[in-house]
Amino acid sequence: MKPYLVLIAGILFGAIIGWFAFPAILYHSSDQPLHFSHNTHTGESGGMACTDCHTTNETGRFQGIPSVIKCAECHASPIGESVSEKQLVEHYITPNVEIPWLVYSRQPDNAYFPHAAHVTLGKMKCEDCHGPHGSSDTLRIHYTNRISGYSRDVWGANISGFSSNRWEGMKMDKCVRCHGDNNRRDGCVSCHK
Amino acid sequence: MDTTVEKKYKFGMVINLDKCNGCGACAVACAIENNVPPAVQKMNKRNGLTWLTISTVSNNEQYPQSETVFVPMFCQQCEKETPCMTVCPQNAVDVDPTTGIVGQVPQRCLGCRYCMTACPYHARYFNWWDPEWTDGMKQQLNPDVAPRMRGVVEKCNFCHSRLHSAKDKAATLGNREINPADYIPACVESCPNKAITFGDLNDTTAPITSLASNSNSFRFLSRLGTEPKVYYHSKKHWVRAMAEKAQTRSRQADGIAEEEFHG
Amino acid sequence: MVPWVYEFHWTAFHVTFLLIFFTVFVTVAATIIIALRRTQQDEQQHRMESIQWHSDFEDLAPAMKVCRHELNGDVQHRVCDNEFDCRSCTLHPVFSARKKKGSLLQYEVYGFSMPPYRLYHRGHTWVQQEDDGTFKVGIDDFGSRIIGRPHSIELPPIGSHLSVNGRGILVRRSDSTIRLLSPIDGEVIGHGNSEKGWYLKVRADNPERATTHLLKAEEVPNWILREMERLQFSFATSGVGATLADGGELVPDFHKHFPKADWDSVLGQMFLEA
Amino acid sequence: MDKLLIPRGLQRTTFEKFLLWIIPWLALLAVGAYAIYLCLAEGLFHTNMDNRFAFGIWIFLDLTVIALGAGAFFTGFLLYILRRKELKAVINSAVVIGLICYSGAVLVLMVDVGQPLRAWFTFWHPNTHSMLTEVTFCLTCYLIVLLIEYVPIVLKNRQLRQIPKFLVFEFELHKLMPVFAGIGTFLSFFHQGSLGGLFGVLRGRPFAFREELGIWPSTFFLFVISAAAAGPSFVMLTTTLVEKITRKRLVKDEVYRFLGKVSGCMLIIYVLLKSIDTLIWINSTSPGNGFPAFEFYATQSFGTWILFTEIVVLGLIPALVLLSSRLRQNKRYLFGAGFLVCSGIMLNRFVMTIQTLALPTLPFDNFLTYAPSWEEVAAFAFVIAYGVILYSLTFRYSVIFPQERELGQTNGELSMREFAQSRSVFKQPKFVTRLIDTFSSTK
Repeated sequence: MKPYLVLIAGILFGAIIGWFAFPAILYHSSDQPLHFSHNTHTGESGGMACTDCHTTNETGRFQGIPSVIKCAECHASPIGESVSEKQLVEHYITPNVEIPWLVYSRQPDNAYFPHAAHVTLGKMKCEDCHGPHGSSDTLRIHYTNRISGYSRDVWGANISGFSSNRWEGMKMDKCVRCHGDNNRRDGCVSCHK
Repeated sequence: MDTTVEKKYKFGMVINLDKCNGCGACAVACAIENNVPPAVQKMNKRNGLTWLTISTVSNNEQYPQSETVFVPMFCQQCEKETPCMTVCPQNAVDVDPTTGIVGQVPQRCLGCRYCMTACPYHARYFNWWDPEWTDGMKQQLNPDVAPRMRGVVEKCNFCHSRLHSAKDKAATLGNREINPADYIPACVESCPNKAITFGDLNDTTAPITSLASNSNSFRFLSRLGTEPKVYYHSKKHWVRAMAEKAQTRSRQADGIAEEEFHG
Repeated sequence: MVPWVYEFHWTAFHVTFLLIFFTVFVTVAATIIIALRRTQQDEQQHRMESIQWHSDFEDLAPAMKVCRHELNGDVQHRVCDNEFDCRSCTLHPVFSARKKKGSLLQYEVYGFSMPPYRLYHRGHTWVQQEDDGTFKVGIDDFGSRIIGRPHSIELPPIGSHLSVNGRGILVRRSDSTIRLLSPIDGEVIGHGNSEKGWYLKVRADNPERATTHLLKAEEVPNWILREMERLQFSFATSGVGATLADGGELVPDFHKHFPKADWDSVLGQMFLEA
Repeated sequence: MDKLLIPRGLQRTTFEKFLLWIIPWLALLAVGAYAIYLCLAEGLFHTNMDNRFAFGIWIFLDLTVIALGAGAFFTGFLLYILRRKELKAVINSAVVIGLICYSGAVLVLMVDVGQPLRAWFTFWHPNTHSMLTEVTFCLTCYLIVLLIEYVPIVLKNRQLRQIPKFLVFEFELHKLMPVFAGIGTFLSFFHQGSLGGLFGVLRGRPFAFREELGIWPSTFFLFVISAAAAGPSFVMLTTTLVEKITRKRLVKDEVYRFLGKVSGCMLIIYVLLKSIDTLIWINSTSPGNGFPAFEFYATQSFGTWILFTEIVVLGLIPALVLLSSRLRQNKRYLFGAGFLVCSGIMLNRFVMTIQTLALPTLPFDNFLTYAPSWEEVAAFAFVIAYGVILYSLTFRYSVIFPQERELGQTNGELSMREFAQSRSVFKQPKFVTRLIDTFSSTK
């Protein structure tokens, strides 16, 4: 009987290490430089759309996180009472310093993702890939993989690699599955650069 | 979801050897476009990194009959039985079904160099050294092309980043098909003599299609049956005969192209 | 594994490839598991001793595996293939049925005391049947002389079970440890010590057949002769150089007279241990 | 301490002498380890290979070593599947040599690919059309099988066998050895073959390209058969080399002769098929690709003599010698022919790798030469040193040759005479005196 107990205990121990200790060691966590609420901007009071700030330029290139100039359009001086807004104006807008945002969805160097093809031609919504990020009140903690330097969002929050929501994880498998489902035929260099 | 089947392109090139003067602008443009790292001190012609080499071939006649052509050589984008693709043990090489471009993913590459052995054009290159850029050069890296690491194979992919850009531009306008004017590889663009014609070989109206089927156009090692998509063009008979015929070769001390040839 | 490959489509070729790969993999894994499982079973069913003997016997040179019927002249030449266990040998009854020439019973064989009322085992132990039906087991004269004075002797405890060719007695010397093979199946019922050394009392499992496999007096002279040859060669291979003659008397303790010999090796070979 | 590890009844040299033998090899191992470090840490430019000569001597030596290591699978096949009991005398040796050759080849492979840490990609994203995938899968599996086959040899060590569990496991594993021999044969068939296919499929290299038979090019089958021919010869040569170095008889002569005969049989089949293949290639395959075959031999260093040497001098001649039972009796012929067989297979692998790469394909290209750097040579010396050390340790502390005890006891004719004499001596009652006398007089 005993060897089996040892075996079960060993498996349990390994599972605990793998499930909790391993991600804690693998990822480095850091807070965003500034508190930001998407909901304030996109909700009833703000009424903005994603594309009001996150735009593509005329050549189709996605511009990513807007620069402080974009923020300054409304927040040249504080319009509310919040501490973070005051910080934004004082530390970034007035001295015209870019905010060192940590990007959740930054892909590895060799991945090429055209937003225009997916949004304009493919008629996909931002939420399809980014989830309900646009209606969040706070910015999540940013996890960086200590080995690869990638954001944890690339692998997904679930350490086993399974995800219940479509926007969790941005691995190649996901791209390929969706392309396959939609009869897209691609070569490697269609999405790699 | 949109399930429109994409247009099938077949990108190719025709290089007019009679126009090429061997200036090397294409090779420089290629290196800059594709983030090919600069040579390190110990590099030589044989283990350096280039995606495009230019060989000198002469007819070995006495003056005034002596003639020389310059042959730019790079990945010939074999269409059939692509030698490098079938041999790669881990699918790091593929032929894009929508463009016919032979792609190489360095991040998947093991560095076994079997594809280099398989390539009859010697158009694949291995990173024998760690790539090193000076700080100034780092600023100039092309953000659309991922730099490669040491120990992997790389090669010409018809400036794929430019195809990405062209597709992006078309998509912004709501188009599925690219504007041919938006997709021109760096070597084609930089050639001062306009010796290289680039385009879609499936497009019967494109200038390349008629040029490729011209009787003065030929492909190297066409008898191997790999259907390369890079054509060469010359009005000179001896050049076309040189390409057709395997030659009796003699060993020479230097590895580059001076060749005994009687046209 | 292949479904990870993008643009992958199943073909007969893939199915074959994967089938072959996983068959190989599973076969290798299964074979190792079977080997481990059998090891466990052997351990539970106490087959360790017989396997050890099997392995030792396998490593013996053919010259060491002479059949007893070659010793008594029944056959010109035969190498034992049954691990010195005549009880299960198919040829032993055939040879035994042949008519024997009567041979002279000697108490002393080439200077060794080998009483004919005892039966001998190849590992230099003897068995003697007592009037009460039990058996006495001891080490023979040849064996005790090459062992010399042991450091200690470890007898199997009373009540323990011996099996033929299994480990019987453990003899320790300063330079070597030797296990003596048990000549008989049975339960140890007593230890004894006479002026000639120690012995065991054993109640045999099957008194009828308990001694079938042991050497009888008529086989002993030839056996001892071969053992002497073997001894000489084991000295030769153990690299002993020239040794002194001690005169014409029998030497009770060989060990003293060949101190330079590789006794560990000599004893291992003489007591059939690899 | 050392003494208690050496198998009983086997003569081994003193520990000091053994150290003296091992130390130079350890030194070589250290040099090789440094070279390997340079290649792995700084880059493969240390090897002198280049974009044209993308495969260097490492692939040539890998192919050679794996062909020579084929003794392990072929001896196993003959012993366990075809039940040729006489090969029991050399099976352990064949397994150890096979293990050394295969693990060495994999080691060199890991040094000479650009990104060894990505080797697992082949298992995760395999391209089932690539010969290298077949090689990788089979090589990995077979290396595991060889390690399993090596376990019983290690467990036979005198101290390890004292642990009853080990001994019983060894016994049970040994009983199942035919399974591993069968799997080993199966895997070897495929990877030896695909190593040949490696070059045979190169459409872009008309010198190496061969027509397909089924799904494999003809070189697939030629490599399998030639490896089966080289394996037994190499086992024969290494065993006699060990005999020479240790000054002992380890294996009976008839075993050598049997190995020679097996090698000869396989070689004659190989020579026949190779000749047919060469003729088809000269007359059809090569010209079909636009390359008249004899132009490949028009350069100075690789003339047609190389083809003649490969097929006749190092193929037909040793095959005929090994097939003649009269010539096999003569050890000089037997080992000489064995040496020629191994050299022939080496030359074949050389031609397939180095010559293929040296010959130009483009009409304006040149014949290429290449000299390996010291780092590349040292990396291979590492494998040789590792092999010698592993073999020496196994030989010293385990039983590689089961006949050694027996042959050690009847050491040559002289001993037989002594044996006869001693018989009569022992008939005297006061034998101990005589025993001692015999010792005094013969030594």
